[in-house]
Amino acid sequence: MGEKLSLRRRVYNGTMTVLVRLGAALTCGLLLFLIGYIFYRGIPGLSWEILTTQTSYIKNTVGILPNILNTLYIILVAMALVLPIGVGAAIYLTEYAGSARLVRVIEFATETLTGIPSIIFGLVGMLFFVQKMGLQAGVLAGSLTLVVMILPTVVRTTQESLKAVPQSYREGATGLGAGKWHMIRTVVLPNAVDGIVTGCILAVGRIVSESAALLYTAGFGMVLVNFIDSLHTSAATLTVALYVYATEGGETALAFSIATILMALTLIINLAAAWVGRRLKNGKE
Amino acid sequence: MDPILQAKDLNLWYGANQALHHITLDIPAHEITAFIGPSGCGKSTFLRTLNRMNDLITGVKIQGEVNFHGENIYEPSVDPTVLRRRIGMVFQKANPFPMSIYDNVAYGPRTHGIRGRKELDEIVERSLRSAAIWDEVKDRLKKSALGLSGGQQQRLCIARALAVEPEVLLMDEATSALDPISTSKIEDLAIELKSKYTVVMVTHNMQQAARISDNTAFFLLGELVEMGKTEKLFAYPQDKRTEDYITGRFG
Amino acid sequence: MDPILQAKDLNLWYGANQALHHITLDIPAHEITAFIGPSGCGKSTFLRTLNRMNDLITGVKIQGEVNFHGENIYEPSVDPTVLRRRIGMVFQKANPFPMSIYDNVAYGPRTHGIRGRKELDEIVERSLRSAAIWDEVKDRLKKSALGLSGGQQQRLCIARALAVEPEVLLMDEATSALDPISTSKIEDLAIELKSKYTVVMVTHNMQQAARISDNTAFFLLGELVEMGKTEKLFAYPQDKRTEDYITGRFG
Amino acid sequence: MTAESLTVGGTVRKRRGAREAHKAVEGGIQVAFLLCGTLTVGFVLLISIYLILSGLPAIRQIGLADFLFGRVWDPTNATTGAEFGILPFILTSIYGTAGAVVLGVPVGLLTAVYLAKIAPPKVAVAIRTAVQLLAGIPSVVYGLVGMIVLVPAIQRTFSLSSGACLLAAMIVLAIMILPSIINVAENALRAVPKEYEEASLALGATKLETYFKVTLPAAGSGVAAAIVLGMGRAIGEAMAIIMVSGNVSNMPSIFAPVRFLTTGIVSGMGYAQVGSLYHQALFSIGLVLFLFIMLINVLLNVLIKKKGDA
Amino acid sequence: SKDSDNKGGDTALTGKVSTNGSTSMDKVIGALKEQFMLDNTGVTVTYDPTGSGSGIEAASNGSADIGLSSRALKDEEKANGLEGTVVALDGIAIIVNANSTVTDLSVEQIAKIFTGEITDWSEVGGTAGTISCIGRESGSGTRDGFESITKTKDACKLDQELTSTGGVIEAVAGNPNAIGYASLSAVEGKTTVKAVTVGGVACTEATVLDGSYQIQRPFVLVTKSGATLSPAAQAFFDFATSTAAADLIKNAGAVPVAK
Ligand SMILES: Nc1ncnc2c1ncn2[C@@H]1O[C@H](COP(=O)(O)OP(=O)(O)OP(=O)(O)O)[C@@H](O)[C@H]1O
Ligand SMILES: Nc1ncnc2c1ncn2[C@@H]1O[C@H](COP(=O)(O)OP(=O)(O)OP(=O)(O)O)[C@@H](O)[C@H]1O
Ligand SMILES: [Mg+2]
Ligand SMILES: [Mg+2]
Ligand SMILES: O=P([O-])([O-])[O-]
Repeated sequence: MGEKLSLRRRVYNGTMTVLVRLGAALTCGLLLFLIGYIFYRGIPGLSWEILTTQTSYIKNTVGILPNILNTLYIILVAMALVLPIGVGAAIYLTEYAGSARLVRVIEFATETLTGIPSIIFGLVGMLFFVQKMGLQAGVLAGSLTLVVMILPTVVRTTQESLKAVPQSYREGATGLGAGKWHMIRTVVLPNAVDGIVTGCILAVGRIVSESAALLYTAGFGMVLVNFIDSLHTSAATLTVALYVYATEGGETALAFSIATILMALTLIINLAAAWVGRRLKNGKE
Repeated sequence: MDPILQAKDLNLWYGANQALHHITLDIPAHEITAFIGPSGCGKSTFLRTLNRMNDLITGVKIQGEVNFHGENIYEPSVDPTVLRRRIGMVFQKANPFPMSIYDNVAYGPRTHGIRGRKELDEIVERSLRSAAIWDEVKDRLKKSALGLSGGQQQRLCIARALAVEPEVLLMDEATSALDPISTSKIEDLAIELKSKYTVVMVTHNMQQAARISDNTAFFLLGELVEMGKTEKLFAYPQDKRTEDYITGRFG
Repeated sequence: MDPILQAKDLNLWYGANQALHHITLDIPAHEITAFIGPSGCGKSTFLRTLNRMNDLITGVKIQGEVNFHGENIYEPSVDPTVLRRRIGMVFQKANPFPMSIYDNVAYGPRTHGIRGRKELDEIVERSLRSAAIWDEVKDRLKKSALGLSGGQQQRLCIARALAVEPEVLLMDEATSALDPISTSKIEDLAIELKSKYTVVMVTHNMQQAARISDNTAFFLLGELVEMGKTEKLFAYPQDKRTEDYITGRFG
Repeated sequence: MTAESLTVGGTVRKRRGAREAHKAVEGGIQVAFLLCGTLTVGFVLLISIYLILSGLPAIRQIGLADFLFGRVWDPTNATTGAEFGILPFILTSIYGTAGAVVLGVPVGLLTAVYLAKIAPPKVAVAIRTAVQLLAGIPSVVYGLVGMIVLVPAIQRTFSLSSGACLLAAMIVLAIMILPSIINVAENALRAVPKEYEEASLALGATKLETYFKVTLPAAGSGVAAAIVLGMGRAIGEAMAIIMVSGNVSNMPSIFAPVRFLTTGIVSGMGYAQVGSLYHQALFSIGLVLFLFIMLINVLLNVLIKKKGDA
Repeated sequence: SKDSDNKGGDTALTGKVSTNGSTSMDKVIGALKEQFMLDNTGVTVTYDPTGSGSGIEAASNGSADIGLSSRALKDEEKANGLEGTVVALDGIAIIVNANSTVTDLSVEQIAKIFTGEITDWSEVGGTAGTISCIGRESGSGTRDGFESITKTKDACKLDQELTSTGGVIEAVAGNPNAIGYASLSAVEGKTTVKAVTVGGVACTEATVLDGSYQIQRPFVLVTKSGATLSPAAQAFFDFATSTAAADLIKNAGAVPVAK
């Protein structure tokens, strides 16, 4: 019984063990490198100055306040639009839809939207919102484009959390004579709110990281404008600004500073989504 | 006295499967009627036809009539929310909403448009008292209902049902998940309630049916085998199958 | 003859729960030994200690010895993969891999380094013949094993186990999911196999134990109550509990 | 008791109006939600129709064969005449995606095996969080790091005149598709019945032999779905690779600067005159890209369905 | 004149002026609009650096008030009702990596390098190494200017084809073997790349203005002929073409032409 595995098998096992660990290590290493490198290059360039001013050609200074605000504006407008639509669609699918075929069609459409690359959304957004509807490239056209793009995220997460609401709550409310909408409003939605919030956080993450869909719908504008004007004024978000500064302006240091901000946002968004997700799980137990 | 509820030749299908066959039966007002029968025989299904809770399940087809005060509740003109307000329901598994005890009881009245703080307070107290749980919860009305024990939760659900002042209370194995003490509290409660309400209950527990009900209906495979005064049905079952069942020979 | 497998004062814990208590037992070579006992008594657990399949479950703690040819298999120097090659196993639920019938049987030999096409062909045919399934599958060796019936799948699993030429075959309720015809095929097979192999089987079916085993061990609550020649154990159980069990008084 | 009583709220007659208003509200709300639901369908139709309508004219003018199989993209050449062949883009997208798959899939699968089978639970959670983070990083950030770190590194390593080439894009894409591959593959691996592994182990196979010879093949369609998903990501990516791929419409080769379907659109869009054939042709490229994605979606659906059947 | 009124801020202008086009004009327009907005706080001037081609188009279809082109309008564009007003002249600097030993190239050498006839730096006096040519996307005004003057139209063999002026500078900065062309205004002050002299003439504002530096082109404001601009846009246009803008333009590295 002291017998050992053949050399060949020991080599195989050894190699595979090494490979598997190497693969995992590579994945982690990549991430650590990315975070480390970006922070290393980006943090020195971050200053209050940069965060609170706009780029000036006369004074020869750089600043990304307009881009921070544009990002916020787009998040605001897009979420304000996508939230009711997405939640509404999810409610329809889980609570109302009578026809299985319609549900399938809608779910298929949602899936299809998920797979479409953002450059296509950018193209169609430009054709439809900017050219056809005559909106100037700006926060509004950009947000509308993003609404189409992130709708599936909101629909899917909402749908999942609606499904997780115990049927007995619905029965309880119905048994007391509550109408359907009343029941949804008073017992279903309040219990699905964590999932809806998770969906929103994920959607915000996609908005923050989006660039291709915004180039020709929200534009490249780097000027500080107020919210109302920004709706129809070319407005570059942080990601677009990063692209512009990195490739067009040659402002590598600034690009890394923006990247640092974006990485930090991504980190926060992921943690927030995970935290809400955990609460969701605990709450439902 | 006229029966308050009356099923007439009621058939029900889940998709292609017929779950109820030609049920005809009267439920007298201000009495307790118990439905018994082996698992899967259609007791719950029939109970839920009485306040149209089956509407919620897709693929259900119903034929025949259920008359409430002589009026067919399956008429298109009937608003099921109004119906369900008048025929309340308590479920097998206590299902309080994840809100405060107060809000649970106030949910129904609020749904039906009562907003006044004082009026609501009164209703909540009265309902909780009727459900014999007031003393246990009066100091924690604002606490989550999910913190109550199983038996308390079930009585809370009864209170919640009573708060909309129904005429009939349907109870689907309302005690089967409970310990004996909670069970006997709810049984006592049912007996008390019948002075004001009509109670229809599904039970797996024949002793329970025998103890507290006035009438008993025995179901088998989706059919009503026999219905009658409880003492009579248990003492002199008319049908061989009823006898087999109540003497424990099957089910 | 020396026992091929020997457990000595074996204790096993799942976490804090002790599932086996002081099991001491010999398994003679070239015979069929059956383990019987009510559900949860530890038959499977014990069977899996014999080829260290329990290693795979986290939180398992083992004390005592299991000797295979007189050598303790729990010595650190023993390589469990080598051990498992020599002590094969067949599971309650037939679990052919989702590959072709041929590849299923060839899997073991290939794993152990046999690559030659001709050699593999021979092993596959021989194993399938030994498992009495060759005729049924010889024309569809390249087809997926998942297309076989339950009984065929189980015999394929036996063939797969035989392909690595084990000395002992452990079978955990290998027929409990099968129809009577498949069961009797596998019973016949077990009897045939014992000329070359030692068979240890867990069964819920006392008739089966009585029909085909040479020795029977009766387990209760993680203890070995009694072990002996099968005819003797069934005819004259030494222990009251064994008698109760085989006469159907509990379990 | 009259029929009216049940329909309008019994004794409380004054609520009759409220009841009817309430019913109208219920109906209205249902319609509103239905609209929200069908909006997604509307969006898909909108995208398809717009792409087809705006993509077809140029194809018709250029000629389908010349457009798809033309080897030269030179939309503003006034000397010898403009040429609109997108074969270089199509091949680049295919090669780039294939390269990303070749580089990314092994790493992704190995990581998935580690996560699903080997990693201690705490380590697995940490890595999974890392993978999620990787998925959330904006693509321009990948592009930036690629441009500043990877491109010069490739140039030095292979002593090229320029490091911005197909290889750089492949590497960036490979990293970008890792998260989706890892996620889907890990789930597929976890879904493989334990019985398969037990059987293999009982035959004397080691754990690693079992994972690679039984578990991974058994998770086949799920793993395939992971790969196809990664392909979809890779073929649709634009902003990360425009920064590292050199952006010249060459026929693809590993060290050549190249242009993808996606980056072809992005770089042309700023320079093409609206209404010109050049501009219209960009939408035709969009249409081709869309068709590729649809093909991949169909493939994905088939795979997922297969997984459901198994 | 009108622009001095604006500077005084007597006429409270409000509204939005959108400009769109040439990426080479980034610095010039950036400075002009910033100053203009300081003077007229009610006006927002936006600039989308998309490239000359789309700038011209944006002016013609009205999606921008003023189009920006870094090349002169073609005759057919003029025939289509567009009007070009030169705001500045710009040298197209021929740039190499800061570490390159090459300091001077003739126009012919540049042409041969970009068309692939010369492929190694040693052929033009540098240290050996394969030359990497970095150019601009077709449609770029800079590319148009460069190719017309060096007579390499549609004949360039490029290693990278970038969508912006800054992109070219970055790419050349990051690659010791690279050569590229970019707006003088954008190259000035950069240490990572250096501009070679062309036929012995350095690329400076003076040599561009007197014409001795051959590779140059105009910066053009494109408007629709006949159409009236909004008051704000007109004011900006007037400001940009006035002498008051000259210093700004000079500081931005281009050569003002207003007299
Ligand atoms: N939602 C449903 N869809 C399809 N069939 C159903 C559904 N609910 C119940 N059934 C079927 O209808 C029959 C009657 O079920 P029902 O729940 O009414 O039985 P029951 O008498 O209440 O049983 P138990 O005592 O177990 O609660 C059963 O055969 C059941 O499988
Ligand atoms: N993986 C495990 N973790 C913890 N406890 C376990 C595990 N497997 C089995 N047990 C416990 O160990 C005891 C013995 O289980 P075992 O499966 O050996 O019984 P058995 O005799 O084979 O029963 P059956 O006839 O139902 O298969 C049971 O109490 C069981 O709950
Ligand atoms: Mg029931
Ligand atoms: Mg067992
Ligand atoms: O100025 P351009 O961006 O058109 O070269």
